[in-house]
Amino acid sequence: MDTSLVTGLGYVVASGLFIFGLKMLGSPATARRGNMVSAAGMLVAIVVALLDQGIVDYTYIVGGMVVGGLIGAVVARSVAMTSMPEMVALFNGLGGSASLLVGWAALSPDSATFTLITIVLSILIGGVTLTGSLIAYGKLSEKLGSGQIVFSGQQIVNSLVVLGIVGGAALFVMDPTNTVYLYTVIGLALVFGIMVVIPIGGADMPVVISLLNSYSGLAACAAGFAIDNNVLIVAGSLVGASGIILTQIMCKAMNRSLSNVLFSGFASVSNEVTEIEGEIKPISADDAYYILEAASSVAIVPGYGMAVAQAQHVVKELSNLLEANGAEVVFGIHPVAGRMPGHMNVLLAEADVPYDQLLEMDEVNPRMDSVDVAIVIGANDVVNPAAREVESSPIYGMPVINVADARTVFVLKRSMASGFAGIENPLFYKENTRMLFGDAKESLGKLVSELSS
Amino acid sequence: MDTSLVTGLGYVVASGLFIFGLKMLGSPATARRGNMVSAAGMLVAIVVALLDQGIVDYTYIVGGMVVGGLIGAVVARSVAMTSMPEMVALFNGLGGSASLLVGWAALSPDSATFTLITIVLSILIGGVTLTGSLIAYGKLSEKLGSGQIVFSGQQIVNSLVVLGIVGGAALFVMDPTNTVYLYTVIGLALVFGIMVVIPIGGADMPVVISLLNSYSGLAACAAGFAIDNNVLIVAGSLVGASGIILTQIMCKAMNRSLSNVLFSGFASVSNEVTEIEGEIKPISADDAYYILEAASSVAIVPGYGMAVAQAQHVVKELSNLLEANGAEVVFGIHPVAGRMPGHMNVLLAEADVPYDQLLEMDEVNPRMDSVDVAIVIGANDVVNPAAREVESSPIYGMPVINVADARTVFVLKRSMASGFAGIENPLFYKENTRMLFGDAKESLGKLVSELSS
Amino acid sequence: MNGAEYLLFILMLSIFLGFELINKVPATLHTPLMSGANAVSGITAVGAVALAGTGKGDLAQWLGAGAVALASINVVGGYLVTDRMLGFFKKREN
Amino acid sequence: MNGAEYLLFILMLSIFLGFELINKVPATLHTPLMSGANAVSGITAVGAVALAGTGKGDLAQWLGAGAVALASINVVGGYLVTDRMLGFFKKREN
Ligand SMILES: NC(=O)c1ccc[n+]([C@@H]2O[C@H](COP(=O)([O-])OP(=O)(O)OC[C@H]3O[C@@H](n4cnc5c(N)ncnc54)[C@H](OP(=O)(O)O)[C@@H]3O)[C@@H](O)[C@H]2O)c1
Ligand SMILES: NC(=O)c1ccc[n+]([C@@H]2O[C@H](COP(=O)([O-])OP(=O)(O)OC[C@H]3O[C@@H](n4cnc5c(N)ncnc54)[C@H](OP(=O)(O)O)[C@@H]3O)[C@@H](O)[C@H]2O)c1
Repeated sequence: MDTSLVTGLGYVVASGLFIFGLKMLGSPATARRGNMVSAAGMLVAIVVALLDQGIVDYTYIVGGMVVGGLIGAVVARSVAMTSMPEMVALFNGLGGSASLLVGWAALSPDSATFTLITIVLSILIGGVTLTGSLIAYGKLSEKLGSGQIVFSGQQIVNSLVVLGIVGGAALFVMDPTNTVYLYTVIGLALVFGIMVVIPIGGADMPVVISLLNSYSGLAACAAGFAIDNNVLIVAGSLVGASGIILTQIMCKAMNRSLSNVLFSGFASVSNEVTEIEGEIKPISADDAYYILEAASSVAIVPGYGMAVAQAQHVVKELSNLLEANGAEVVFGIHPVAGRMPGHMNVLLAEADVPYDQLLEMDEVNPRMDSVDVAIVIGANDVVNPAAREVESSPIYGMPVINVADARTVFVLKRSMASGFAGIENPLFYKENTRMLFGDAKESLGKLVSELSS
Repeated sequence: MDTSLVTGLGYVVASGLFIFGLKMLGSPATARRGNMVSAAGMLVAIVVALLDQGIVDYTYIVGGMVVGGLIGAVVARSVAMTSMPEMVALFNGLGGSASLLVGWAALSPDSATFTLITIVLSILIGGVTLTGSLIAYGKLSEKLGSGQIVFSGQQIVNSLVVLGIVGGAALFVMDPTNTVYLYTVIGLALVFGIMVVIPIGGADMPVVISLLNSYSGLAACAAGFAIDNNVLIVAGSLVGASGIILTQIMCKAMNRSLSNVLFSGFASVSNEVTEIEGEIKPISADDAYYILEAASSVAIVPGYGMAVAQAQHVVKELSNLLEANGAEVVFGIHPVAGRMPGHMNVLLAEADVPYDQLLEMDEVNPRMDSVDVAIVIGANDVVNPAAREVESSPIYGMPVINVADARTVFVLKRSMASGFAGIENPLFYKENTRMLFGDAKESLGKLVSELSS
Repeated sequence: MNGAEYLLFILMLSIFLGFELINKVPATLHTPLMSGANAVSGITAVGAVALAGTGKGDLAQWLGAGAVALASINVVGGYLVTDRMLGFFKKREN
Repeated sequence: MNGAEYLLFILMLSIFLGFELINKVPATLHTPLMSGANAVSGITAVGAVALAGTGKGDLAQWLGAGAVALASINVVGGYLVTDRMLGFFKKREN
């Protein structure tokens, strides 16, 4: 048995563990073990790589691992669940930069053309992923303004950058020893990442991150081709597929095409005037309490506002009290409620809501007409009936949670301000809707203290 | 671009087409196109193989293809749908023999040990698949007796054969030039295939075939390793996985373990006496007609007897007439009704029953209690309520179609004989069951003529 | 890395993929699945072709030619009969 | 066949497999899926290790070391935060 066979087998095992881990992510009951299986695969892959006979000096490696590992561990332990979107963005950028560096380091004067092409690809994709993710991080964490940055001549600048990249890459492949070409490509890739993301609004960042996540997988694939390593290809493809599928899901749930997300915004369509009939009926926490007390079936529909208000724990308290009061309580989760796919599930799970109480949109909609009270907590677009009723609405056709089918709807938000899509919500004017104005956490706090007294 | 890259790309495309074709088999609406996509993959693979530069003489190749292709086309055009089980068995054996020959032909005095091991594997698996499938074919087509052939000392003979195979294979790998070892391995593999299948009863042949189908895939994989060809590995694995999954499904649906199927039979448990209460109530076609005429919801549950009686077309006629009469008609198909998985679906599809009328067991059971008349046509074990009610029954726990939940049950069979599992069926004695004795085709014919007059 | 490990990789990935895909085939289509899989197993023809075309006229070539013939029965017969079967499956026209 | 085609095979199979598997992850787990995928993309560490260990002390080695560090953040941070999240998901105890 030669070492190369052992290495090969090790990589086969590692890839198998990644695949198995991903398979186990298919159900909440096995997901945590699945993550560990995947981590075990990573461990195997890294140990196998460390045993490689070509390695003569472990100091750089160990140094890099210790530094990186410590930073990773500290960040992972301390990050708040509400900041997950920006953390994923940041990590994603790091992955991209690692691919960039690997591609760069793999360069040697005698590389074959095929290898050079894959090196350029891994540098390019890695570079775009790096700066693109950093901008996305900045917008999400509000370190940068979250607006769309548009300037005249943007198209021209972008075209020039693309031309520069293509030209630089071609020259580099033909003459890899000339570092000017290399640095040009690296520099332009970094610039391009910035240019691509700045014109996109902050709220569209989840789509961007997911797409860049897919790119970081592709960058790993390209690096795998460059250094002829299967496990990079397998793992990279899995990541690439995951990013693309999540992007698709988000676009579908928002009823927008990917190019619409990337190249325009809602801005152009949102300034139309919709005639909405009905009037707004505010309600006090006191009155809401009386209705809730009498309810035997309650559906809670959370949205981005719940994350902003950090209201998940008090939501759980409310649900406990309602259940103690004899009501049946379910949560209706829209696939793009919040600011990343599955955002609400993580927040509610953190607050100890069991996952079998978290119903997906398709499960909760059919039973909505037997619900006494639907409580909408900081959600807006995902419960907007215009998506079903107003054909001229920009979100017409987007699947939403039909809270208006419930006997009574409480909407908890601070004002009549619109949601992410920037459009009016006829729900607020419906006969059976009551607006409970105020910060979600505070409003819920009042309901909880009334119910528990 | 060197030719080997073109070859490689061609094989990648071919494998992709196989995978896509299989994916399209996931729904009846796309299945036929899926089969064509898969066939296109095969065409690409074979064309790429023919373009191989190593080929200097096409006469043998073309000769083989013409002969084989003609035989295949004639058989495929002429075989009756009711004989599908034996046809699959026969084709399966041919696939196995092809792997045997490829392994053998790939042998060269300077093969590496790893290659020799894969050659032996492909010869062994191919040989066992060949003779095992032929025996299965013989039993299914009743060219051989379908009974279990057991003789004293069988275990010992089998052990000796296995020992001989292992020893012969080891010696062969050590000294591939000595043809005695090679012929020993081939001969013993062929003998082993026979020995393994003769003690299994004819009615268990579908499981055997499916298992051998999986083996023929594995043999192709082994041949792929022997001649270092990816497309054989991919295609072989797909076939291997398919066979294993179908085997599992059958075993589960029969509530037996694979080893029970292979190494024993129902014989040992079937001679117990079960006390069944109630009496048999035969019914004439006349009386059955009056009940059917008044029914507004009918479920038809076919079994092996429908295939024996070739009654699928008259069943379709009956269903048409009932629908014309205002009744809602569905078909309830048990996963192992008949003699191969999906057997009933093919027969009924042949008779033009649309596939959305063919309900799987899990779909039809919940609605059975709103059915007026359930018509059991030559089915026995798959509707046996003992599986649910009699804990001591050998089929206890096997999922069945709960026809007894319908208001009235008609059972069409020729006698009180038991089905494949050889056990009594309490269904026949239930209060709401009526036995319509006679050949299924004839009985149905009477009903049809009464209904259409 | 040498060839064998690539082959192992390909084997592992195809097996996983095979299980995922075949688990999705509905029971209605299990007979065509079986005969379709049979046709795919005729892929040995690809291996046989190279062996039958060496032009040496030796035993290996005869064996290869036999394998080509047998595998061709499988391929042609398997795809045709599967197509015939699948042709029967129709949706209810409304 | 030479190496590149094997790699293409592996690429194709993994992409198919990735789509099959990820389509099965329920919406409830999409956030952990995203951060878990992030952790997996730290696989570049494997490539970086070999480059960082050449002992030449040249630019490539420094780049490799940087890549090791960055990818390690991804790996350690990604798996830990995913584990933390998944730890929250509990079934209702009856
Ligand atoms: N999840 C994803 O993956 C994803 C990705 C891309 C885009 N999106 C988009 O994001 C939107 C998500 O919809 P959504 O319904 O969850 O959110 P939304 O439509 O953005 O609405 C959130 C609402 O929460 C309210 N709010 C904010 N802070 C609050 C607080 N402290 N207390 C109470 N209410 C508060 C806001 O109203 P007030 O200001 O009046 O309080 C706002 O109307 C969709 O348009 C979706 O397409 C989601
Ligand atoms: N499908 C598979 O893949 C598969 C694989 C392995 C094993 N099996 C086994 O096969 C059995 C299948 O169950 P099944 O209910 O379909 O069949 P079954 O239990 O074998 O019963 C068939 C019945 O059809 C009747 N019959 C035969 N010829 C007839 C004719 N010309 N007219 C009317 N009736 C006729 C027979 O009774 P009379 O003689 O009284 O007419 C017999 O009771 C199960 O036990 C299953 O486990 C199936």
